[in-house]
Amino acid sequence: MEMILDIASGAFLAAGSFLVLVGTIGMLRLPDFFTRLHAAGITDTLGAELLLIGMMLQAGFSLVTVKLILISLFIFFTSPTATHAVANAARTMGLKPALVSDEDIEATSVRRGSAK
Amino acid sequence: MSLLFEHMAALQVAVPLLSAPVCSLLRGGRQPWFLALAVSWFAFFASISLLIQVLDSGDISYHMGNWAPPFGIEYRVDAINAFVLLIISGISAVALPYARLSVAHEVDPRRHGQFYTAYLLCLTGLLGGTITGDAFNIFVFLEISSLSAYVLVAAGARQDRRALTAAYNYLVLGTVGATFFVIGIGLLYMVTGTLNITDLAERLPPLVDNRAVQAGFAFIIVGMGLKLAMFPMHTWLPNAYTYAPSTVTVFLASTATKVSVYVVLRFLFTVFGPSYGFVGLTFEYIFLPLAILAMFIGSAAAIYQTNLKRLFAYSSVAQLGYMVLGIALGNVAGLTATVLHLFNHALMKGALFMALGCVALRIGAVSINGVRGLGREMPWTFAAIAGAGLSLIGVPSTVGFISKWYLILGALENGWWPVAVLIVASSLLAVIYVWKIIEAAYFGAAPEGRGPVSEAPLEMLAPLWLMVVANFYFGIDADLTTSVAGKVAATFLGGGS
Amino acid sequence: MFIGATAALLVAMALTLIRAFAGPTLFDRVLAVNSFGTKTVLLIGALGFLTDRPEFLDIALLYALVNFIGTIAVLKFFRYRNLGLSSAESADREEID
Amino acid sequence: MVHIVGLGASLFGFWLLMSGHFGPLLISLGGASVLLVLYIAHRMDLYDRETFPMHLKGWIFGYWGWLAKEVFKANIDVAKIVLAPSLPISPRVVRVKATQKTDLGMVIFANSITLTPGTVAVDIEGDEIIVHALSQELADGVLNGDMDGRVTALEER
Amino acid sequence: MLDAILAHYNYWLIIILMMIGLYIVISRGNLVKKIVGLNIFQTSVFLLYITLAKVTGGTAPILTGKPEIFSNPLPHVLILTAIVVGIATTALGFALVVRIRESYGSIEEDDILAAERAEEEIAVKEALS
Amino acid sequence: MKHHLILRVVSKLLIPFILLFALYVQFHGDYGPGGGFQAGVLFASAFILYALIFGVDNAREVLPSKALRFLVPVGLIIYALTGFAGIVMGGKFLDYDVLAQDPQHGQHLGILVIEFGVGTTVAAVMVTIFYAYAGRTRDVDDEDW
Amino acid sequence: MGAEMITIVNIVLLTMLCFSAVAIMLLRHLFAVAALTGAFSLLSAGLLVALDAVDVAFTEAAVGGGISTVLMLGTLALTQRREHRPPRFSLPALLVVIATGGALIYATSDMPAYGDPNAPALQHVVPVYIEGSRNDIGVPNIVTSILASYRGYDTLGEVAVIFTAGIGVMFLLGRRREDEDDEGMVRHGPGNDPESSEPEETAS
Amino acid sequence: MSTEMALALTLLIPSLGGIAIAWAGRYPNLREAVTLITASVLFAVVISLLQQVADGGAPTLMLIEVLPGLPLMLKVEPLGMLFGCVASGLWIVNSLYSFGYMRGTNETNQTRFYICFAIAIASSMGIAFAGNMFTLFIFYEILTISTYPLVAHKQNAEARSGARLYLGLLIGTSIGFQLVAIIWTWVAAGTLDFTIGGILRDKIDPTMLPILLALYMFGIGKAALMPFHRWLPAAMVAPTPVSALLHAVAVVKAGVFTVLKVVIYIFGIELLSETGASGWLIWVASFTLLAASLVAISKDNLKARLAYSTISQLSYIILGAALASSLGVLGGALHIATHALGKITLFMCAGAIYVATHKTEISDMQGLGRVMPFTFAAFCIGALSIIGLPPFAGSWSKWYLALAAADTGMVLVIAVLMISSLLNVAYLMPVVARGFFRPAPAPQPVGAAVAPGARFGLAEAPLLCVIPPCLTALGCLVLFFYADEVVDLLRPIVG
Repeated sequence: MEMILDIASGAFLAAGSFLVLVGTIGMLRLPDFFTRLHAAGITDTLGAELLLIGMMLQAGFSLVTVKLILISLFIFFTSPTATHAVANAARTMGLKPALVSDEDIEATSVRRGSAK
Repeated sequence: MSLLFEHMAALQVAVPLLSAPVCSLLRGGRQPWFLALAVSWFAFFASISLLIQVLDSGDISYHMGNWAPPFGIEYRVDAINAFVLLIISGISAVALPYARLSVAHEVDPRRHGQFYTAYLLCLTGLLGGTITGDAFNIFVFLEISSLSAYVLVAAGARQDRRALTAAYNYLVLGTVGATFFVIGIGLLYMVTGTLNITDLAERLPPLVDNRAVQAGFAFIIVGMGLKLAMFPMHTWLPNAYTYAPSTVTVFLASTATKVSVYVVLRFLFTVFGPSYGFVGLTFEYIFLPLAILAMFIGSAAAIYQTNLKRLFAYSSVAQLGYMVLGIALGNVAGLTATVLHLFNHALMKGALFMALGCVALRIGAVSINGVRGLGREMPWTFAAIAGAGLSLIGVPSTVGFISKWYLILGALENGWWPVAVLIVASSLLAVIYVWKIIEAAYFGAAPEGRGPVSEAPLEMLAPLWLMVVANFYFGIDADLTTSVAGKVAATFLGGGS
Repeated sequence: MFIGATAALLVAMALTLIRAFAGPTLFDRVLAVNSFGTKTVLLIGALGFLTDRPEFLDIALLYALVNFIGTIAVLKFFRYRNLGLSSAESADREEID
Repeated sequence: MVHIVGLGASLFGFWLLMSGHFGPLLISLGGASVLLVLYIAHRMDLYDRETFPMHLKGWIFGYWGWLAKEVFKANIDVAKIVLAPSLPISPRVVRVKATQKTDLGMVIFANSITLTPGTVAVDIEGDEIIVHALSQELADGVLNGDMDGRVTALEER
Repeated sequence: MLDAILAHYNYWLIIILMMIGLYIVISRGNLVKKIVGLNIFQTSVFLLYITLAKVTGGTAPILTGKPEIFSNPLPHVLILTAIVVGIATTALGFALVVRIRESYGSIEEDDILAAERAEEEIAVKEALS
Repeated sequence: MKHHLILRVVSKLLIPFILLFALYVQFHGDYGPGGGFQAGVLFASAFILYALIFGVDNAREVLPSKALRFLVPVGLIIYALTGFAGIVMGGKFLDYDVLAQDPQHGQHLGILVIEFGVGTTVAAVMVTIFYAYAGRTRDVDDEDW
Repeated sequence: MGAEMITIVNIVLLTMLCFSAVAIMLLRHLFAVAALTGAFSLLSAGLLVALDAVDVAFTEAAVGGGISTVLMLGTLALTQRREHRPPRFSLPALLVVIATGGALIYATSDMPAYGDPNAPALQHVVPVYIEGSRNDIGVPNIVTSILASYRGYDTLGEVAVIFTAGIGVMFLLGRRREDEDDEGMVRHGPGNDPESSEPEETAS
Repeated sequence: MSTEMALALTLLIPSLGGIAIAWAGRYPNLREAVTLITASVLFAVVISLLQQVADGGAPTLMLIEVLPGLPLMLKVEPLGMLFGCVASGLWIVNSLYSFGYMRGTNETNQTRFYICFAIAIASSMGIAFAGNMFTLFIFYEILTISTYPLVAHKQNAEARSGARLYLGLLIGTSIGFQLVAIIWTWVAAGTLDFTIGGILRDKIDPTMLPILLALYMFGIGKAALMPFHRWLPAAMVAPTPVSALLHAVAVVKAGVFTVLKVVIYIFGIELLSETGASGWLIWVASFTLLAASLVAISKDNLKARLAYSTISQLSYIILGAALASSLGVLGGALHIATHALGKITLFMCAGAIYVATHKTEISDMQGLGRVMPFTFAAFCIGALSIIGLPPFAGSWSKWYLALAAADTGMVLVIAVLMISSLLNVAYLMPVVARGFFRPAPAPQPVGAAVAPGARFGLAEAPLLCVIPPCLTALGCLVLFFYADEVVDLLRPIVG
């Protein structure tokens, strides 16, 4: 049982680490802010949660697990909110997404602020 | 009552500390001032009783929280810090009666509560930093006083916006200084494992050659040097003193740098001890030239000032040079001079800045131009400036003379001839800038457009003259101060490890 | 196991920091810093396991919180310059209530 | 009132979970703390359906399971794109009609969109959510209305 | 082995950090940047203290019932205090910056100095007239 | 005007838990990391979050400046009075041993009380400072912005 | 193994700290600086965790990442968002910095090695604290027992410092929107104040 | 009245007088009455001490111990007694003269003038009766500061700059050199008490003695040893009574008095003569003596000429001290009195001329002697006394000095004395000659409106300006006959 838990948690940790790295690479590689949002999303969601699950498996049923769950819940709520907030701010401040066709941009009229 | 005396060391700081938040709860009017006054007088009373206790029955050790040192924080009162406590609380006790009208004139009335709260905090910090026997506690309390001092200096912004930049520069340099001090303490802690000053003193001697100790020494000195405006690190001082409200200038100029000097003394003599090779080298190759430069550059800069507050602020830089010089001399006489000058300089600068506050109350800005011919209209104020100015010069029968006497004595004892000559030469510079004012006030014609000016109110004149009289009294009967200072110096050099 | 995760997190943090430095827009930086914060939270968790003292997750929780507030604060202040502009928002709020 | 009790209970549960100490002192402090928080929450006007979504009941966990699957799939997709040497992206900005009636539903929908990598809810305009997608396929995953429907269903149950 | 090489490596990095912070304080003309530099400088000092408190193989100084080696808790306490002092200073510093900006219209040292010098010259002229 | 919707909803959800977390930190300083100072900061940050999302004016309604002006000194007074209590009850300043029937209880009580004082002052000061900043309007619009 | 990993973590984190400090120095967009300062604080807090200073890490995160970032943002909102002057090289600053760093590096050669369990700092007072915390005070968190009891007086000072900051900020920035404060603060000095013509009270 | 009491009164009377003058400031007559009464009472008190001193007593008053071993102390000895008598006695005369002068020229701020004058006298008394060097130094500084307002009395730019130089040089030298010397002495000897025979024997390396002596000599700026003499001419901007005070009553006398005190009681004559430490001083003094006389000849302004004359005359006293023989010291001490009488006469005459005619340049004074015969007669007597011709007092002091020079074998010094006497004639007599023997220029000088005796064709200054110089001129004559008594009084100081 111990063994299985170890292996499982190891797998989760490995997968989580991998996804975190991929997300980071994406943040570096992708061409503009809006596309990078997506890469950042990888880290924040699946990467983080997988790592946390890996840790929970290690910790067993204890206060630690409870706290890990709370952390994961917290990240689950805040991370998309923060991402949205950044994206929203960028859009309202007039930052234009790259590689998006013009009619799309027009469809999303800029509401506030002037070009930076 | 015996309870009171038994805990006097703790109460010395705890009462002002408690009174500060209480003060901020008070609602306007005279209440905050009155509380500050009462607390200052209590502190004065406490410091007197502590000094008597110390002189009668030796050092007092008070264990905060009843934890024995070095585990808990210890208050350790010996002759020197009892003396410094007396200076601080004494100045505060005299400055506060003076403060009410001056502050009412210079500080926004709706902020008086906050102003006096900050003042009380400053007092608390200075007292706490002085009385404590724990190196880190010094830092904490000095920061209380520094932070409140930044606020107090910035309070002058109502008069002149430059108070803000002055406070900002003071803040940046003060914080760098404090941080250096913390680094120094950290290095000492690293190799000794203790923060208690007495304990440090016991544990350091085997570590003379330890480089961490040496670096720690350097950091402590530089850090405190910044706080005490030791010569090349004095740049914050002139503007801070110039643009702060008068009361604040009186209080800070007479006390804040003194506490830093005290801390330097404490570390140099109690903790390290002059017998350490590197300490002696510091005296001769760093303190001595810096002190002399401070004396001359400070005085020379003072001569060229048109703003009188800044003039005396630069003079403070020079006077701090004297104190450092006394340390640099490294003998009993020199050290006596430093300790004496802590007191004496507080008296003379307190009186001078008080007088300038009186002038500011009547004519606003205190420029050399503005005070022309005022000697006749404000005779008492300017007589006070003249008296305290003489003391600043070091004319015999004033306190300034006593300090210089011991300084020269110290220089001669070391056979440092040129130094003795330089000391007197620098006091000649003081003649020039003091006389500039006297001449303008008494023999200058009033600038056009200035209406009749009345003498400052008695409420301000009385404390002012108390200080002036003290300048002369302690210059003629120097027995009390010199015996305490001499005792302190002897303890440092003889008894200090 | 945790060593691997820690190493990966460290690498990821370093790369994120580069993005935070490179920008080019403020939003890129904020995004990077936010993501950086998340990774720090994970790192703290991993470190807790690495040192066998996993009960310090309170700190991780705090970090997640601070990170969130920090991000929101940057955006709010950057957009509105101050927070006195609440009249529009209070109207906003009344609309909901 | 239900909200208050519900919030209080969950706060107290939160306290117990965090604390791990069940001495009388800490429990009573916990109780006091919960009351204080409730008072502040009351002052902050937080007692409404948003704060304590009791009406969502247990159904939310089913939705979360589905969402987890979607998130997982999307992660793989985006990871592939990021790691592909050619970086095959074709960003799109699309408007998605949201059919939720409540704010909370809308928020769950928008956050779900953001949570799935490849799509980010950039803004909410009226009942439309403006979404930035990394590629057309990923955008289609939102546009097909599957998620929207599930969130709306969640809301109605 | 590694530890032997790294015996002081941590310290050196902290010192470099400290130097960067101090350099920012002294060389930057922007008042906000100066305060940030001050923060970096102080943080590095905090790290110095905490580093000296670290014991290899030790753990955080919280009693668990098991016999353990603890890192030195005293520097932690000191630094807690120092952090508080730091934030207090920062808050005051920023408040001053805001007021300076309101009075001078700038937070660049050069501009402020220029304005002050101009004022000073006027004052001196008045004094000489 | 719904572009704060997400933030608002999520914050409403989070704030009570942040507040409670702060209180948890306050009272569990004995057992784990944390204590009055950290708790105070956390508590304040909950208010700051509230102010960020709902505006400072609303935050002021929840926690008026007058209350703050009272709370700021009160924490420090509590702390200092604990110190004086030590003297009054026959010990030294800040001596907790004498506060209760036996030293260990006294220590516990003392630590609890002073930590409470610390938390109060810190939280109040932090919120005060934030109000002071956020409540001030900018005075210039220059090309910088 | 774990311990060595921690050492490596330390060094990597420290390197990142230095990097972000340099970035802060070079960046002229002050909001970016604020964001990076937040990251800097989180990083240093992470490092503090790695160094077993959990309480400090807790504080540093809350203060550095939270409050001071928010304060800096508030300041920027009220001032400006860009540094006007480009970074310039300053020789005196460099000399001062090198002197400081030199003194410290000089000191390191005689410092106890990193993590040395026999360091003098651990031998003298600390064992008493650990035992005292266990027996006299009965508080598991040694840091708390030192902070609140052994050195409770320092903490009193610390609260006073925070109180001072509160009073100071209130004094300086006051409350211009307060109903009881219906009159604007007097704050401008005499002279050519470009903003003095602006109304003190800006209704929102 | 106990002697301590009397001693204390010598300080208290002028101080209280100053306060009383301030109080009476609004009523000029009362003010001047107070001044005069104070001066008279003071003189009486000083005289009351005279007998005791003449009998060899040394009334002592311990005021306070400022620092351990450093008391403020008064102690009367013959030299101090002499100076005390001179200063307090001449104050009366000078006060009388001041009333006339100050009213005659309608000066402003007269109350301040009298107050400062009183303080200056008080400090002169302090100097005279100081029991140790420290006490002396304190009163020395008070004297400097209290005379500053007197010098700057006119408050115009010239007066201010003159006063600035006055104060700068005096404070500068006193703090810069004298204080150092005092502290050095204290460090070396452990005391500063004035002791016959000196306190420095075996206490200090003989090679350092000249340096210490130099510090003292140049530190006593009031003695106007070149190159620190500039303050004296600069201070000529002051009203004439002030000049009289400076030159005759208090200031320069205090300077040379201090020189003598230092030489006699600090170094000891024997020590100096044994070690020859004062050899250099002889030449400096001689140089000053001659150079100042030469400068005096070149000055056309009467007061400037007198000022340089003073510088030159002071060097006689210093020379006497530098010779380090008992005769020299006696001569020097005697010269304090004789020169005081002579010089005050000359100054008062110069002032009287100014009051009457507003003339300051010697070249303008042709024929004035005929309209102001009393003034010019007094001037003539004063001049003769200064030159050192019998039967005037000045001859005695020069005599003693010449004897001392001969005694010590300093032939060159004798020559210097001779030459200087000739120079004295050269710069003083032309004034007299011009006044009496040159015809007045065509338009007769317009005398002061109230000039008494105008109907006799005279245009003298007010009576109060004329009587005092006549009195002092008489004094010059009288002192010639009573010089022996003075010398007897002084004898104890040389052991």
